[in-house]
Amino acid sequence: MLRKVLIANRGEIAVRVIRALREMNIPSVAVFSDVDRHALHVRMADEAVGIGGAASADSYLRMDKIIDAARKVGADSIHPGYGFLSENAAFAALCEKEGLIFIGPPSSAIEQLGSKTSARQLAKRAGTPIPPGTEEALNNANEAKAIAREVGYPVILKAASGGGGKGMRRVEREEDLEAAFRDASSEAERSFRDSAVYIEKFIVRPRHIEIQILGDHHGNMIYLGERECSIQRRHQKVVEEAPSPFIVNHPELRAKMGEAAVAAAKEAGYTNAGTCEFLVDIHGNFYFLEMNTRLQVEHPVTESITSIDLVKWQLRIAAGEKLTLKQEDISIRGWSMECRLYAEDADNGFLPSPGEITSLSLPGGPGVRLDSGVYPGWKVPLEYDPLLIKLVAWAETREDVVHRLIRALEETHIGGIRTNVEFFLDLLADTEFLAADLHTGFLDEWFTRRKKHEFTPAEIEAAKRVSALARRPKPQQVHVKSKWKELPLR
Amino acid sequence: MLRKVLIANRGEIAVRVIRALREMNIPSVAVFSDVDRHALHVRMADEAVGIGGAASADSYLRMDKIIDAARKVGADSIHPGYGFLSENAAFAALCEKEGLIFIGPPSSAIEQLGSKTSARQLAKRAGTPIPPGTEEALNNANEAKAIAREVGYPVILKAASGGGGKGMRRVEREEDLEAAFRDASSEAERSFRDSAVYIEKFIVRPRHIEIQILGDHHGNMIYLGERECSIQRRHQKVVEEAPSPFIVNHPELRAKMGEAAVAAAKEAGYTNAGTCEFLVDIHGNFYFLEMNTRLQVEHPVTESITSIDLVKWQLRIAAGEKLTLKQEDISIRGWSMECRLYAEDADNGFLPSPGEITSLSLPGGPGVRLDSGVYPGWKVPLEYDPLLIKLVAWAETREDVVHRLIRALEETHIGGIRTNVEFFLDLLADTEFLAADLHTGFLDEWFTRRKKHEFTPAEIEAAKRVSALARRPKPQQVHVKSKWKELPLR
Amino acid sequence: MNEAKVESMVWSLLDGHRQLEARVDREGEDYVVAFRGRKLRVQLEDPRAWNGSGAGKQSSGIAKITTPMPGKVVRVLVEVGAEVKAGDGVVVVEAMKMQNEMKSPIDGIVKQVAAVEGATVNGNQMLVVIEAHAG
Amino acid sequence: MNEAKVESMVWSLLDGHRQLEARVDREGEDYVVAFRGRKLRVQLEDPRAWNGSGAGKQSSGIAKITTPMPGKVVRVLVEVGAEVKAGDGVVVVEAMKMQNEMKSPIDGIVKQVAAVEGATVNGNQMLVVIEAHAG
Repeated sequence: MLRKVLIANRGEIAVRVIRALREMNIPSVAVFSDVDRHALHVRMADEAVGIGGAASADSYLRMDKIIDAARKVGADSIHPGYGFLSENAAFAALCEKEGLIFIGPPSSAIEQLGSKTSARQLAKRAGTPIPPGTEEALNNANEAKAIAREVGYPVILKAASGGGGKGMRRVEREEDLEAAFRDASSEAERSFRDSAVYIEKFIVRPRHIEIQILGDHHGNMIYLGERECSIQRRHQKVVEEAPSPFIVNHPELRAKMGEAAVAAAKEAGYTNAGTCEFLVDIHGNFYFLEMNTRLQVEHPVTESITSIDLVKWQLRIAAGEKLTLKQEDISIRGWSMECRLYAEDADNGFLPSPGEITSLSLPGGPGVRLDSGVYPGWKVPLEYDPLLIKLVAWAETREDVVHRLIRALEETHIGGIRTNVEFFLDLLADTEFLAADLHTGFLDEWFTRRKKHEFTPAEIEAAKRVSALARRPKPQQVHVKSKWKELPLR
Repeated sequence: MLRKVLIANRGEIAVRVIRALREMNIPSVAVFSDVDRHALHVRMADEAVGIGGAASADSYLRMDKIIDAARKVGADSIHPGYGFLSENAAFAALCEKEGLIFIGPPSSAIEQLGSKTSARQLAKRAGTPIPPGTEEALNNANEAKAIAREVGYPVILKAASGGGGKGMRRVEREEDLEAAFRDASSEAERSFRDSAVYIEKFIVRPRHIEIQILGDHHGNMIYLGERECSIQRRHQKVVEEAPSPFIVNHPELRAKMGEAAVAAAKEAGYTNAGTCEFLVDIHGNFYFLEMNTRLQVEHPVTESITSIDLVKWQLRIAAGEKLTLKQEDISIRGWSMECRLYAEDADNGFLPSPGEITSLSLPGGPGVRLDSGVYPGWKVPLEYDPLLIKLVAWAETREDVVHRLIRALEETHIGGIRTNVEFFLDLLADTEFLAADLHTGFLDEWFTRRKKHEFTPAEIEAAKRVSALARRPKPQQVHVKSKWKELPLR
Repeated sequence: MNEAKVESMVWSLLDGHRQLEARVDREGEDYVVAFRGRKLRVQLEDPRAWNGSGAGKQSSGIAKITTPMPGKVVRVLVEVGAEVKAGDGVVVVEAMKMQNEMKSPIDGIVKQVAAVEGATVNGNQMLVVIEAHAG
Repeated sequence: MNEAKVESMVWSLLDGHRQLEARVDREGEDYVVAFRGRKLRVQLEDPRAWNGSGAGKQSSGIAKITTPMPGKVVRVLVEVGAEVKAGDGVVVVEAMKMQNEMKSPIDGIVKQVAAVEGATVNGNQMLVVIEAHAG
């Protein structure tokens, strides 16, 4: 087994990994930036090493400092979490060179899958369906035009090194293509220092469905069902669920997509946990989108329905153990859904809302899992991703899990900062959401029909009453020295 | 469905039922005694009714006040939880008479199963194995002697109306029988106002294994696997798990015991959720112990491994719905274990430790379920059962679930009162416990070999350091009115 | 209404038998009261004129551009005396990996620039003052 | 040792790279420090003689019988002047459905009875004082 694991991350995912390590009796090492000395992941770790300034570039992205910290404490392995250095092939390669176990795929697999164009080529070789378009970066707008005519409009331009929705432009008509190409290239250059852009057919009202895979160093690889993550804003997932309501109605797709994901991963020489993202159109055609070469934020929904602990398997695989699970061992039970609770003002363009969590009360009871990175009194720093807590529910059916999430959200209180709790309460009550008629543009449409919550007169009355009570000054607590009592008070 | 449900209980079980109701959109009504106005179950309910003084006899045991409260708020049904009136046949009968739905079995079933001797007779009729002994109360010690000679020593004397270990005496030799009979009778008289005592063969080193059943009003009844509750102190369960390690090694017993439990329940005309308790000897012989005609404290471990929500089924069945689950739908996945966190001083004879919970920090992450009845600042009253929180874990294997529980207990902090958290940490680390060599006398033996936890020198140093930091007085916060400033201070 | 203070800033209210749990947080001059995850803002004091985000919505007079969130000023796009149109960006603030461009709500002249590039700002901190063209 | 106060009465300590989270609670004159669920008692003041539960363990001199927990006095079994043997019950206190009989730790004479039947008592409250027989 691994001797000691350094977690090159922060927040809820660092806490998640530390919990797995503690359950496996493996010492855990946290790293922290200057503003994270008080962070929950530090409090829970066996050891902790400061690695620099608040800005990610000065700490969590500093490969040298992280490798150095691992050396100092005698860690033999590094878990990268998600984000930060997790999909950085150079970091994985550096670990390999330094004789440290990188808990993830080999750097060569990250390298091949990191560029969207090389990933497209790889998927094509593996026989995994890809959207019609180029595998290579475009040289100019005219090349784009030729391909767009071939595959038909609408098309989408994407940054080859992109992610997170940056450097992407949807184009409906040929006359808009040239400007869109220019915009996408320059945004790609700014965001990723790589102006390369490629073109694909745009899939209309697609679902985002992804396949979780696990592979060991002995040639074994399995898929663990799918997750649907069609509820997105600005190409960021907000609600994830497993299974996918679409796949439940098209059960033959699960094995097809699972096998396609495994084929692509094998082609890349993949090991450890990974996720193959697909777009699925209304006819059930699916297209390779990209491979995420790390643990996903939304991995708990897969854990909930398969009863398999993905993080523990990451650790075992990294230690060289065999994947004893066979494909036929994987079965799905019930339904799971995750809400990402963010420090953001959901009523005001989802602006980040860092600051002190002045009060915190979290839900419990059956079917509720909380992966939290915060505690009452924690000052959410403004330097990092605003994810506070993942609220994950499990229940027998999709309807039950939605009701359970609503109940759990109603039990949740996060004071002092703004969060998206109410946004979720509204969304989960939406009849179309309940009908599971999902696609990646769902949220944009929903915002236009969103109903405003109405408080009851009793609630409004009560709010005034308790505000008055809260305002009432406490009985003056003046600690007066005894000799003061003798002073003549007018 | 039910229109509005009153929960005739308090603490974690009232919270558990309220959560199920909220997930089913059924209004919930809490009742509370004078010391429970601030209790968590009141805070979570839609409606709440005060029912009298702190002593249970003045509130939670007052049938008239509870029926009256249900009338006042227009509830159509009453969930009794466990304890209090839950196994009171007269209360169930009163509900029936008043046209209120008692969420539990019919009063006639409670009546028949309430007396241990009539339950024995009933089990015998149903063909459910019972320990050799009497079905009838003994008239005198001589009758006891005759039967003891027949079944062989050791024997056990039990109060016919008993429970919770009171009115029970184990007897090894004939010369001790007469005194034991006298003691058991008088204790039974004091505790249950019924001196009737019966005799059974004492099963040596038995396991306590119980079967969960569910039956509807349409003749359908199923069993939902077993729970092992052999870890007991003073005949009170402390740790419960499902499945039973013994049954896992003797898988043919699950169906045998399940069918025996269903047979006994059907004989009693049973409906709703119930539990048939068995003693199982080392050879796999099992003997009917008693039927608990209510939800058990430890029901979550069954929910965790079967993925079935027992409380929701209680509500559906009470509303007259059909049990759509068939016996073949019930399957078991993984392992679940529960620790009952009590307000008690585990190092000092498990004396109750009521008082204010000055700080509270609870565990989270994968596989952890918390059924809590408390919150930070709650003053645990001295009038009721000291159960604070049920910590329930689920994992793939028994070994994994024990490690998960240890991790979760280490994350648990309950300040201001004494609890049994450390007792569990010690017990779960015991090698014989891990080996699952369990029997009802396990804890008594374990106490004699229990190892004292040793703090590290670094911890002792750190404890002194933070105590000194905690002691350091805060800067004096004197709020002085402005005019005082003008007073001449010497 | 029967009020029981159950925790610091948390009340259980009984209106007849109806039970409401209310959690209160202060936010500036206001109180924010939460019922089962839903938050309601209560203003006990009179809102001060020309303060807070509401002020930015004026279409004439003076507009004070304030930060809607804490963050770091990454760019100041205007100088005192500059002319701006409604919708023009004036300052870019970054927090939690997101850049937000603050826009002028009115046509006018920049009267004051309090924002400094690289500085950390709190929520509701004044960044730029713009005076509308007369008439 | 690097100390970071992370919450009220909670510290994260770094001793080199070793991290310890310590949670402190006051209990009477003592501090109780918890590390991962395990509690350690720290006495900063000198323990006062004849006070607290330790006092009851004396086998000579004076024994003050105190309550180990809050509860209700259900029975007082002795009167002033009564003679008791070590192990004799003196008061029965009930809490949370459990009755606990407080026993005399010494042979002696009852000097004082502070317990009153039906009264509610706090933890560590003095119930009965017993003076050992001379010799």
